[in-house]
Amino acid sequence: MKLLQTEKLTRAYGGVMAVNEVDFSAQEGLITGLIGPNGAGKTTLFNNMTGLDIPTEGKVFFDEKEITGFPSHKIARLGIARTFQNIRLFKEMSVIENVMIGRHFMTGESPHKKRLTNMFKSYFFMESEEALMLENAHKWLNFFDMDEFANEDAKNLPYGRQRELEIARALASNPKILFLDEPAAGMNPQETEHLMDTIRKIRDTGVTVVLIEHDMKLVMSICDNITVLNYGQKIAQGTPKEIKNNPLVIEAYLGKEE
Amino acid sequence: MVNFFLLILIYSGIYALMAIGQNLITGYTGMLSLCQAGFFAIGSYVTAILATSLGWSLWATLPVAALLSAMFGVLIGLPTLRLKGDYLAIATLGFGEIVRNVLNNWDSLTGGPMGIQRIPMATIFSFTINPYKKWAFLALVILIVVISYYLFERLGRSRMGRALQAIRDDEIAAASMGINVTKYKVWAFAIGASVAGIAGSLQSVFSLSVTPNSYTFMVSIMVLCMVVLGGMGNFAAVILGAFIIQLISYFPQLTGLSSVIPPQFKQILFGLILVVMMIWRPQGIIGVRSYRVGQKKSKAKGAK
Amino acid sequence: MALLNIDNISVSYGSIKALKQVSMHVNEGDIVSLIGANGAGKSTLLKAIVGLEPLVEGSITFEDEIICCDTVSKSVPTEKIAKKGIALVPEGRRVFADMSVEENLDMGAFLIRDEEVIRKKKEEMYDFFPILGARRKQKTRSLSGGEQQMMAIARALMSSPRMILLDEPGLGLAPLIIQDIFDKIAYINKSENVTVFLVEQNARMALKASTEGYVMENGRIVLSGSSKDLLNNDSVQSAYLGA
Amino acid sequence: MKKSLLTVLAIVMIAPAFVFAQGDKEEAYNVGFIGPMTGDYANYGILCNNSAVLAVEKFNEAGGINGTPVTLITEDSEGTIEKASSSIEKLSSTDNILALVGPIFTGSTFSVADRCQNEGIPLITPSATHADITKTGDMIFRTVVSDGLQGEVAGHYFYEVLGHRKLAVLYAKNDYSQGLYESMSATFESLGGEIVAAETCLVGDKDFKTQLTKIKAAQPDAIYIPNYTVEMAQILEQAAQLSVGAPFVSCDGFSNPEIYNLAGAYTDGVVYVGPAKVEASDAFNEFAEEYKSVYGIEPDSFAINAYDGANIILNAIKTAAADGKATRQEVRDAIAATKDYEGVGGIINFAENGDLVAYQGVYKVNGTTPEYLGAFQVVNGKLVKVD
Amino acid sequence: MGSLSEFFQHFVNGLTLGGVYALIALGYTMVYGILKFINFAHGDVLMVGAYIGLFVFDALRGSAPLGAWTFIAFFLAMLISMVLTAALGVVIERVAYKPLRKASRLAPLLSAIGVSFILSNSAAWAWGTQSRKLNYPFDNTPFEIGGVVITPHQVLVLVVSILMMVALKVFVDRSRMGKAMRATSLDQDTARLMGINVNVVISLTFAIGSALAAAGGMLIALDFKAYPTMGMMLGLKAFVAAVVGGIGNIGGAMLGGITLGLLETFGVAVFGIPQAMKDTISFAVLIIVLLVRPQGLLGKVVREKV
Repeated sequence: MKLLQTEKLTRAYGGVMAVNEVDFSAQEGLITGLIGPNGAGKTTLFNNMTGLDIPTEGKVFFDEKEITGFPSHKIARLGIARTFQNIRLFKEMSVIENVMIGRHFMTGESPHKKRLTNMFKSYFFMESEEALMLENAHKWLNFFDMDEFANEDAKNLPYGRQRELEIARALASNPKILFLDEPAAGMNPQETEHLMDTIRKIRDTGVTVVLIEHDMKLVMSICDNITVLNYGQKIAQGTPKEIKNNPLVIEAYLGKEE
Repeated sequence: MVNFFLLILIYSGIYALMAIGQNLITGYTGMLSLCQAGFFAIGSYVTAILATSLGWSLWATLPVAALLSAMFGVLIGLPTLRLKGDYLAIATLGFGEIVRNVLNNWDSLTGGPMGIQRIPMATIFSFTINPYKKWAFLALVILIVVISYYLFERLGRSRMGRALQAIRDDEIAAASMGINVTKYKVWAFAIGASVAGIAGSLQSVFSLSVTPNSYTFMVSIMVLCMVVLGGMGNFAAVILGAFIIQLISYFPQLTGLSSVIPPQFKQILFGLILVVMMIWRPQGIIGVRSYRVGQKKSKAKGAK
Repeated sequence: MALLNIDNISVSYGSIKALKQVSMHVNEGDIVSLIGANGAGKSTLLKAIVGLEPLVEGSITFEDEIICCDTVSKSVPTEKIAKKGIALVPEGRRVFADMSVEENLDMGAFLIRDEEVIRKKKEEMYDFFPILGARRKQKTRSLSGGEQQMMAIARALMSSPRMILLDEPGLGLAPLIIQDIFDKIAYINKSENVTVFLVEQNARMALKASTEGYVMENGRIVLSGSSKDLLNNDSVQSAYLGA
Repeated sequence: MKKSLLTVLAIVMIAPAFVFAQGDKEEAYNVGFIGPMTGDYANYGILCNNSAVLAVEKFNEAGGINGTPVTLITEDSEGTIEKASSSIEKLSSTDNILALVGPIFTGSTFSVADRCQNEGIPLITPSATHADITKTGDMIFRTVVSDGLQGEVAGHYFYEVLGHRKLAVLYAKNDYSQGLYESMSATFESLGGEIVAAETCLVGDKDFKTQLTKIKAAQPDAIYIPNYTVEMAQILEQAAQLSVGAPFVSCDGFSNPEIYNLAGAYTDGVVYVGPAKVEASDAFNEFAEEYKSVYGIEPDSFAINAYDGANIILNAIKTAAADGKATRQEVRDAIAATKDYEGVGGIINFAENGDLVAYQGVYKVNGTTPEYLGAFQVVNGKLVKVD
Repeated sequence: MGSLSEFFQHFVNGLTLGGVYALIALGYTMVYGILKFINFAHGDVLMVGAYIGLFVFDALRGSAPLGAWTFIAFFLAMLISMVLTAALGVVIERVAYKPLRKASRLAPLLSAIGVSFILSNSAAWAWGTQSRKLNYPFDNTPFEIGGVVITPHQVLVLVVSILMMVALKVFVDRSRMGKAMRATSLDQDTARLMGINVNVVISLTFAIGSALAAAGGMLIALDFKAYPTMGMMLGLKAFVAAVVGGIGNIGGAMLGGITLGLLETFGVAVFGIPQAMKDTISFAVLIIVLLVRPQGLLGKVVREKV
């Protein structure tokens, strides 16, 4: 089943078509890769699916409901979580707080009931809810084997750990689908290897994964499905094997044979 | 002598309330607002007007002052919140000046430049909290500061506080985590404004008269200095900041040198402190304290 | 004789060590490439060479003169390093977007006082990169990525540097354009005798273009040697070429 | 971290230590002064403070109180209620003052007066003109006439003597200026005159061209400017620049000789209502000369009032201390008992409520010299020339 | 509103008031353009410039009657004041702002507020709080055109502010150092890579901004007098003008100043808003502009990249 799909999604900046009539889809329970040379429009497509940007034309569907133009906090609440190319952590906050934020919208009597009482609600009333949040946060930190850093400031973590924390934060919101924007960027081969295992593990918990990545080794070995963009257009879609042998893809990456 | 020191404490308390609100807006949410003076003025005038013309008691006017200030907080907040940094600062500064301008010109309601005099004193049951007898009034101020501190500290630790900090650190990431950024920013503004309104009410029943020129944007800047001096994002530090700034501003009187020191020296000193602090310790005297939660909670608490 | 000598340098961002005791050298007239994954510390190294990142240890010498070391007072400020003849084409091109192509080139020649020389130099650049000549009055903002990259290189060449540092010139560009840029780099190296130090993620392309190569991983130099050897080195292949 | 905490602690500890080390001195005769010494209104506070300082110095030179000098303690109100009330707090509790000169502005005077009444400190303000100030209680006096009195005479004089029927007003949105405007216009309109334009400004404004252009278009017989020295100088100059033909009439603020430095020949022809003057007395000349030689500037009418106010207080303390010890109540009674005091600004008597009993003087400026046209009083709704 | 001549009179008044705002706004815009921070002390630097000019002019002029010499003396005084004030500006930058270049945006703003305090109160302490008159060095008798009264001073203010704007524009667009300034404002690190000494460029920016302030301060003091707090409100208004016009944009500062001057004047003259509320007009305009067109009338949009 297609958990998420776009229909002729177009995003233009001035006259430049960053994304041009792209039909993208992600199958439930699988890992979908989104690849293409730099500047192909991958991140723009991500932003348009997660509400950070609004498409000029076209539609986005999630779980068969249209979500085009939804603000990003609403999209997040539907069960769509993401990470960013240039890590966006809450730097001044502790690691565990970062993960707890991921669960933010699932707590409180939000979104519509007794907002005011919630805000000043005594610590004691919140204790049980806090405890649940904490438990959940620790669970995800343990998942990444980084519980020991729980009380570090996020900005003090090593680079690789920051990437992992960002994923942990996204997972804390219990998403149905997870968007990863270049999760392996800046990692060494061992770390990348480890990350591949992690992503598989995430899929095995039932979360659909969509990722942008330059590391072909990673993409080819863990993705079930790959979509290739070039100059804002979809040029190919298929299994890793099909993609590897697609002449259009080879041309996009290596240039035309002379 | 003791009385004068008590007076400084009372003003420290009143300003600490404003600083607490500013801290929520600036320290927690990262919005550089410069209109606490405006909310302070609104609170003062609400109490002054309701008490003199309708005979309401302080306790009846307090919630109105807090609510009305909060309403204005939302009013200024909603349209300006998408402004960033310096732009927000100027827009809010402008709002503060507009409030003062309106108070100065709406003669039929505010008494115009004459202000409102002879505001009735606050009472608890039948006991009058006479601002001339400082202890009682100080107790009242401390009570309100302590309650506010408690509530804000809780607020800071609650999910809302966490959401605000997340917005401060990275708005886009916060939105992607399902946080309704606009809603929280407006709430922060409203709540931050409401304590300033309460501070205004107290100021009214303490000085027993109000005039528009007590609410210049210098007040907003003083409040901001308190937050910066103490340490942004830390409510206790901010209260200390309020106390220190008040000590500085009453330094000549405190040391009994007010006839010796040219009056401008205090202001020059104030300016120097700002410059030196920014260069030497921009994070404030105490600095930011981020909360530690989880297994090391008790330990972290003990260490502070 | 090494033109640029990097001796045991380290750079930190707060508690994170971005470079760990890196040593390397660049000989006059060579094209040297530095390859490695995103975040390995390649850009940091280039920034350190031009004095934009302070060193916590070690030193960098250019023509036997110390230009950077662990004490700020003994290090040469960036603008003076530029004067010594090192030009950096920064990552992401960093063009002055609100200025025209011509003004950008003027900035590249900031240190040259002679108007006539500047004019000649600009003509030279317009000949070399005809597309820039055609767009000389346009705001750089409106140029495409490839054109901006050419402009950034041209801007660096305006000061007639002894050595040019290129930080990922291929970033975000279509393969054909990258090839074009690499050809130009090789030409500059030959015809103008400009030493080139090239940082690239695209390992194959960089190694093919260069004579010497270094491989960086997590802030350390893990391999070095002639480009040819590196190209055939198994571990390089597996880690960086995805083969 | 530790170091900075220590610093903070040090500040917190030392500051109060200073306070307590001060202690209360035995048998000190302290007089307080409150006025804006910094900020936008500083000039008005400083001019008056100069007078008070001068008065105390001369008094001490003359022997003080049985050889003990009187100390004047000046506090800065910064023009705000908050600082004014903390100033009175400090003067009252720390310095244990016997009496207070000031504050300068109506707003802060209200709040300080409440406090003085409560503590039993006699207060003489040289410049707060709001009619209700002396209603605070029996401790409150002033050596300036209330708005009501001045505005009443002004209204009558403009209508009856000058024969104006259509007046334009340009006043500042502040207590003093607006108070004068309101009382003058009430009288003027009750006599049948018409206010054809009432324009406002703020103290500190420098550009009045918009208001003057509007006023010019309203074609008034004269323009009333109950305003402050600098603002009035500015108005006169810009009126000339805009070729506004109508003559100007003004208030006691015009008695500050500084206006002639700032506005020069533009002051020619202005008629203003100010404090009545006994023949330019020797005392006045002596004071004005001394003031100028010490401070380099000339005193304005408020500074004159402040000088007289300070002297009345000093004399009252002397009277009260005749038995060896002076209390605030004794000083208050001695002030209230002041009769026909010959001040530099004229004869001073206090009414039952503490208001100054005075006639209003009317002046006309010829070139840059004010000519005294005589003293006036309104009796039963009729303007009467005194003397 | 009555006659046509009254309308034009208001127009001329608004235009010159706008010219005054524009004069100050130029300095704000220059500093903001390069360092992206509000130099709160700019108005106070202007005040110091006005005082220096006043003292020098009085000394040079002595008791000479109005004539060619007074005119020359005035511009000599202006020159001296500009040089001294430029030096002051450079010193302020070095001491109070330079150490904060890498700090959060709040830090330099507060430091600038501190400097503003120090300058205005030091001036009050040293020179007294009373307003001082800077005498006209020329005959300021107004003349009339079609019922509209104009003074030579008004003409001077407008002419000088336009001249300054044009000179500044030409300098920034054409000269070597001007281009270096723009390069520095766009990207400091890259500017350094070009061999531009960023510190020198920033010092120069402050020097020019302060010199302009000194000249503006003297022209303003001719009409408005010199006093220690003159920089405060004028500075704020000028800043509003700079933002309305599009901060960082030289032409925008001019446009913003004139717009604000005209709006304030006509708001009072046509819509009957009391003059005491005119600050409300400015700040309301500010808020509206920030909401509708945050980059200002002539500014450019900058989009945050995700």
